[in-house]
Amino acid sequence: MSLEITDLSVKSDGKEVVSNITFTVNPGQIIAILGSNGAGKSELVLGIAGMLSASGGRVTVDGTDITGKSPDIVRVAGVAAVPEGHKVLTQLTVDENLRAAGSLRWSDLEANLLKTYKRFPELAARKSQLAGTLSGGQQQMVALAHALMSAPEYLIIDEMSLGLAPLIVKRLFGVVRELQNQGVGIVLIEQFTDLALSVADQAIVLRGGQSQYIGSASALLSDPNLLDEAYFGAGHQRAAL
Amino acid sequence: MTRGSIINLALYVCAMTVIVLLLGWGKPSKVLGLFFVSGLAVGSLYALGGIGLVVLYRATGVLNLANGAAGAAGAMTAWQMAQWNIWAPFTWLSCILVTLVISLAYGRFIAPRLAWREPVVKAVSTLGFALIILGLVSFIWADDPRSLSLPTDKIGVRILGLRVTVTRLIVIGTSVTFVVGIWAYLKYTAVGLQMRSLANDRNLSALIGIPILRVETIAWVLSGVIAGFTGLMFGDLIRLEPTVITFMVIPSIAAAICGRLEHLSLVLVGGLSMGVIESLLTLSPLLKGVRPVAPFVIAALVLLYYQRGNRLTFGGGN
Amino acid sequence: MGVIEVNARLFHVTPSGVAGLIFAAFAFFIVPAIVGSLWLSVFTSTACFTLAAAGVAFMYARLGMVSLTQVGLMGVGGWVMLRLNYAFGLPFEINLILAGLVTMIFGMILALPALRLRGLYLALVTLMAAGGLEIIFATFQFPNGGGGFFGVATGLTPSMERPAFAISDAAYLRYTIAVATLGFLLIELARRLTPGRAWAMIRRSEAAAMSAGVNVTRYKTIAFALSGLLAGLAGALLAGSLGLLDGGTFRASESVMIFALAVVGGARYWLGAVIAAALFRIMPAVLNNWGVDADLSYVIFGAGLLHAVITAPDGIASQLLGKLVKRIKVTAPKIVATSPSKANPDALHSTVVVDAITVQFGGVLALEAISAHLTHPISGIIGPNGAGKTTLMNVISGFVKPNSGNISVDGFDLGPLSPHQRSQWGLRRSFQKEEISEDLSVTENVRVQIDTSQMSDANKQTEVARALAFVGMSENADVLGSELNTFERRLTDIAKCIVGTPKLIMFDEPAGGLSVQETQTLGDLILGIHSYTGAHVLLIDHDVDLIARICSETLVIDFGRSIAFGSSKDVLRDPAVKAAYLGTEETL
Amino acid sequence: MTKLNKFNKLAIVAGISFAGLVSQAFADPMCGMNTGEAATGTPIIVGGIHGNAAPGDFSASTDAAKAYFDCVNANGGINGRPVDYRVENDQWNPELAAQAAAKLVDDAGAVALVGNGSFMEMAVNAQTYVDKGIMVMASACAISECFETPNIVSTNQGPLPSNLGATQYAQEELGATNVACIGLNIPNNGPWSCNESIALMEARGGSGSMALLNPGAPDVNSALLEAIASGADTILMNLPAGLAIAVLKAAEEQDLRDGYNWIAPTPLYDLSVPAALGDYWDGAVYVNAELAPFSVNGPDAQNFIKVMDAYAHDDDPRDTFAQSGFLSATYFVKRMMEMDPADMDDRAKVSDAIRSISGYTSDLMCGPYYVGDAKFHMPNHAGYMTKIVNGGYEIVRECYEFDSAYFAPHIAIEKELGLR
Repeated sequence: MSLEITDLSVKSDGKEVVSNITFTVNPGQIIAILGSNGAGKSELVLGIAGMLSASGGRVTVDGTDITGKSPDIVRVAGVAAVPEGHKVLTQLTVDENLRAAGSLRWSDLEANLLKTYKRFPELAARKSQLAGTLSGGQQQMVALAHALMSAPEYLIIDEMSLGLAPLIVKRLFGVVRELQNQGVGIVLIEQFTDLALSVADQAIVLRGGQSQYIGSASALLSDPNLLDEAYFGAGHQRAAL
Repeated sequence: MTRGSIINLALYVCAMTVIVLLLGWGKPSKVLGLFFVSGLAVGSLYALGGIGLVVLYRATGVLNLANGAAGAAGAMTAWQMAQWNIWAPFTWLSCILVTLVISLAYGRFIAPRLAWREPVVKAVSTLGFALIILGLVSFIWADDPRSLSLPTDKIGVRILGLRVTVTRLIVIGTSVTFVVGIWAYLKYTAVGLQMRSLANDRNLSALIGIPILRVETIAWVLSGVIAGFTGLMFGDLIRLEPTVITFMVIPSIAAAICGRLEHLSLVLVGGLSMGVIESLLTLSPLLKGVRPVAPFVIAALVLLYYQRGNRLTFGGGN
Repeated sequence: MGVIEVNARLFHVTPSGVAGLIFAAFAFFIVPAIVGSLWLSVFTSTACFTLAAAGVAFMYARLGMVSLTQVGLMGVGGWVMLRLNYAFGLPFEINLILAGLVTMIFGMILALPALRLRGLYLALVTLMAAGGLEIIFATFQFPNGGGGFFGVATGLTPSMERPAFAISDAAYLRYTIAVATLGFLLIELARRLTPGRAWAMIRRSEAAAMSAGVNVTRYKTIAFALSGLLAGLAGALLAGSLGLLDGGTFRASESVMIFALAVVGGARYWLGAVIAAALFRIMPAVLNNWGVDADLSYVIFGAGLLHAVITAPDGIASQLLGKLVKRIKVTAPKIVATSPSKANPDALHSTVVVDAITVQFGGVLALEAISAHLTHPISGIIGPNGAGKTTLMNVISGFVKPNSGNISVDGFDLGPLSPHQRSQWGLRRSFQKEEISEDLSVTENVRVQIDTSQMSDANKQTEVARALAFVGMSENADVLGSELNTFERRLTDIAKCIVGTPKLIMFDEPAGGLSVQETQTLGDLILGIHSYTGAHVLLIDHDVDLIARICSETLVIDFGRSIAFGSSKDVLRDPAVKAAYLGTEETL
Repeated sequence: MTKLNKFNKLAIVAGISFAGLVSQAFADPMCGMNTGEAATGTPIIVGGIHGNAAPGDFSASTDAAKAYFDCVNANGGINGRPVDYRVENDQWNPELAAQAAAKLVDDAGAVALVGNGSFMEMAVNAQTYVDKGIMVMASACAISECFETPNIVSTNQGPLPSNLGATQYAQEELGATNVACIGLNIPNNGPWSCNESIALMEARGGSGSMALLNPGAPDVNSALLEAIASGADTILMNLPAGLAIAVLKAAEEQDLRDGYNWIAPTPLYDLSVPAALGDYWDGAVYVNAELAPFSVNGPDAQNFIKVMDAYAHDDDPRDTFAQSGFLSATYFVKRMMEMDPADMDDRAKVSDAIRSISGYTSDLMCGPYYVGDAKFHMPNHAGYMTKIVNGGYEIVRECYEFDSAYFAPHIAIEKELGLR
């Protein structure tokens, strides 16, 4: 019972941007994936979600192989990814956004809808508003709601806090905690390290598409040099291409 | 109904009246009526073609220049069936079926390989497909005068002194039905919702688990059916000649442009207006020679009107 | 030495260029000598279409603009050529040039919509033009020596005049190849000079281009004009080869086809155009020569087209000579900035007056009477998401017209200036997403900014070098934009902002997506900018610490309203600001 | 890619001929020397250009010419020399047309072109033929260049005479006073051929007008309405069969049959037309035929069928394009047989020989065939008038000469040649 990534490599237009990443997410566990800009974090997410094709390795959910499967299959298998930059279907209303996302679990759509609105009352209040007209924070909620509408067992969130006011970030991290307690396995991709590290059990640091550090989050948090080392390697030159 | 759309409507009404008055000035109203109705008849064909293009473009991002060619193949099949004295309804069905299969073949086997290219390349690639179909059709059916006729051609009613056959009424009726029906489909059904989200943001839709392949397949089928019906009507009302039907797609694009490749109702209005103006130009001794230019000029102007004001894009090409 | 610099850049011959010249030479000297009458005429029209294809190809590859009227424009050129030939006894060359120029004007007329349209819409409006031309040609036909304006006679028509030294078909083929080669050189020349740099920026982003002082309208028009000129020449040459043209050659579908083939051939390479023309003219001739049924050769042609589009996304040419293609490396002059500071004392006290700026989008009030006298050398603007910071920035740089209020610097009103004029006046800005052209080297990216200034070329070189030295990008001076990482792109962006003589520099979240260390370095850099340029610096960011560190005064915006303004220390201590910026329930 | 352009599918495309012909098609065909021995001498190179691509196939004429040449080669050739007949296809593409001519005239060095069928080739190449001094005995011509240039002579009539024939008949027999000519908006086709018919009506105290149709336009309705609005009592459909049918369908839609006379030149003489038109038009459409209709079943018509059956593919059409091509080939061979075999490789001598052709007759053609030195050639300007009756054509007027000022110079020449 876990989401297992083994030696995963991802190619994005020709060049390999993620190479041989291995880690495991267990239910109720939070893993933070850190790394400076262009380290390959987002590509890793898209690779797992089936948006980018894996050039090597495998991804399995509770034993079933989903490597290179199309995004909707991955979703159905129980893995949901939230892309970077609070992306929403701008020309659709909030309600339509959620229904569109929920349509792959047609049978319990209404149930999931209810749950999601309970979790985000702010959205319930704006059901018929065009998602494009929402504030950044609200859009990030819709983005999260997209994922929740498929009742995922594993959730991968890319740069949840990027460009959001601290209070909203706090609010969203609350939601993440809730989900964790309900036994959802969560992967947090973050740049602002301490935030992520404070909630994560495990941490991985990427540089140049390769993992520089795998281990306990607290260790990284306590020892900034260790983090620095992993982030930029020795002597901080031309990090991550 | 926002303020903008009211202004647009007003502008449209003014423009049309001015044009009609300019061209029809001093002509007996009977003649005017004749050309007006005959224009509507042609316009409805432009509109029908445009609707088929827009439905597909919205859902898949492919502007299918091969629609006409597929329709031509369908129409020729229908003719062949009729030659073999097969029960008429089956011949019509075969037309739609053949067109559907051709369009679906492209949608399933070729379009996916181009999914990541920009819209223009997707569009021009379909021309290659159109050539294949046209080539095969003209190879199978050597050039010969043919005609396709429906029982509804025989029945007709008089409108403003012009006799209009039921077939033409069917064309206009179907166009309207398509517009309303597809609007409702997109608004109220699950697949419709998925199509709209696809049209909104393809990648995000994929990520949030919308079964792209399935939704697109449905879109290709839908547009195939429309293209088949269009081909049948072109074959009956214009000419049963593959090349002519194939390249009807270009004025159809003009109609589609009037709807910003998005709003079916505007496509309908645009198509009809083009037909009317083109037909009324016959009354102008100066311009009647070049009256087929009308759709293109209108489309270009409409496009410019839509795009007025917006000047720049942040990041990226388009 | 600057001059030598330019020449090196200008006349450097790339390996692919060498291949091209060799090919041209072969086509010029060998081919006409060895082929028969049939292939002479095939190759001649191939050469014509190569020229036309080159036109669409460069517009697509360099500006990302699609024109589906190229063959239609050839028709225009051909029409004018025939018309002139039969009307007046002018020499061939004169007619050729006139035909080219008239078509060029047609191309510029086409550019009018292009200024506003892009992507598929642009393609479609050009397709409509092609459709229109098709009807016109079918209706009025091509002149064949008859009387009247249209000059169409029925019956026997006098033959078309050819240049005295190119009467024979072989000689005429050589003539055509020569003109076509000149056409290619013309494109390459334009690409390596100011237009080329401007086009690259436009392709990247029109907004960035404008704020880099590029007159987008002008350079788009130039592109259309150039491509129109080539089409015109091609059509005129075709007329000379056939003696009589027919509307059938210039259908809208042919225009679509030549574009499709240019993509298939490879729009970035000279060979692409040649391949396109070869597929367009030689292949059908070969099939016809083999007696393949005309209908079936359509099928073969269409299938080939589809296959190539799918299997060779960058075109066949890139597969053939992609490896050959190396971009020119010109070592930037290592110039030590003689006086690191050229700040002029009065600029030190320059004042930016934001006076009651109000902006309304539809019903939404984006900015509500924002006012501030920014007097400190480095001022900051902060506020939660959607507060209107970027909108204010767009107002200042001229992308958004305010419904009321105005902006002035030291009493000079910016209101009437367009974005690129503001940039030429000395307004510089960076974007949240760094806007660096992948196709240009770091040096060229910075150079675009001062291309329009009055400086001598040598000075421009020096200026660029100094700016790069200041941001520490000297060793990357010739690296392509596409090879830079985020931080290096940011630095290049900053170099663009400080090069030349800026008066007001605005940074929109420069630290966004940068690591702690990078943000640190960036901060120091920005602190140095004022003393380097003497320009007023305006900084927008979330990063409160960054703002606090380098901005001595700060304006706080929330929901389009200015809620605090003054020295950064006081402002950031203000409880109201804390509440707004750190967010309260309403902001969710 | 080809849309209707310069497309006037004139000649008398008639489908498969009927039983009457077939039954007599058993005796051996008559070709050239009739020796029954294959020719072994050095071949004479002869070319032919046809247009075959969507939307029109004009290859029937060269097919028939080829069949006849094969028959000749199998029967002693031309004084022992076989004909090496090379056919090119212009695909309605002006560039291919020019290339085809270059290939045949320059590269292959043909001494003459025979059986050409195209609505494109002649306009592009007329000047080339003059420059290269080669004669073209065309068979399926549609445009003015075919009839008003020095080096092309065509066996068929083209739209201008055929229109005149139809108009003249309508004026004399159907009481036409005002003819509206619906033609293609192409100077060397529609206006060129409509004008003479209008002139004829005016010469006879009537009147006429033109309603021009743009080849690219889908809509024939407005052209029809324009014709009606002109106050005409007779509609002349100077169009390719496909378009003419479209016009008639539009007229049927308006139920205009009984109010007007419906006349057409030869493009509508095509056995597949009556079926395409349906019962509504039965007995209401008059069509001019520029070669002998099939029911006129003379010896040449029968020999034509025999040659085709013996030497052509079964799927090559036996229509009047084919008859026209067959005629051109027979005339060419007949003239060559009178020449010194040694001169047959000399293009100039061959051209002179062809120019000297005069007074050849056939039961397929009303008038005599001749060439002459004039700058224009139109030997065939007499024909039959037919009427569409129960799925076929019925002759309503036998061979009659078309009366028009246009033919004055031609008649003068015929007098010179002693042909009248």
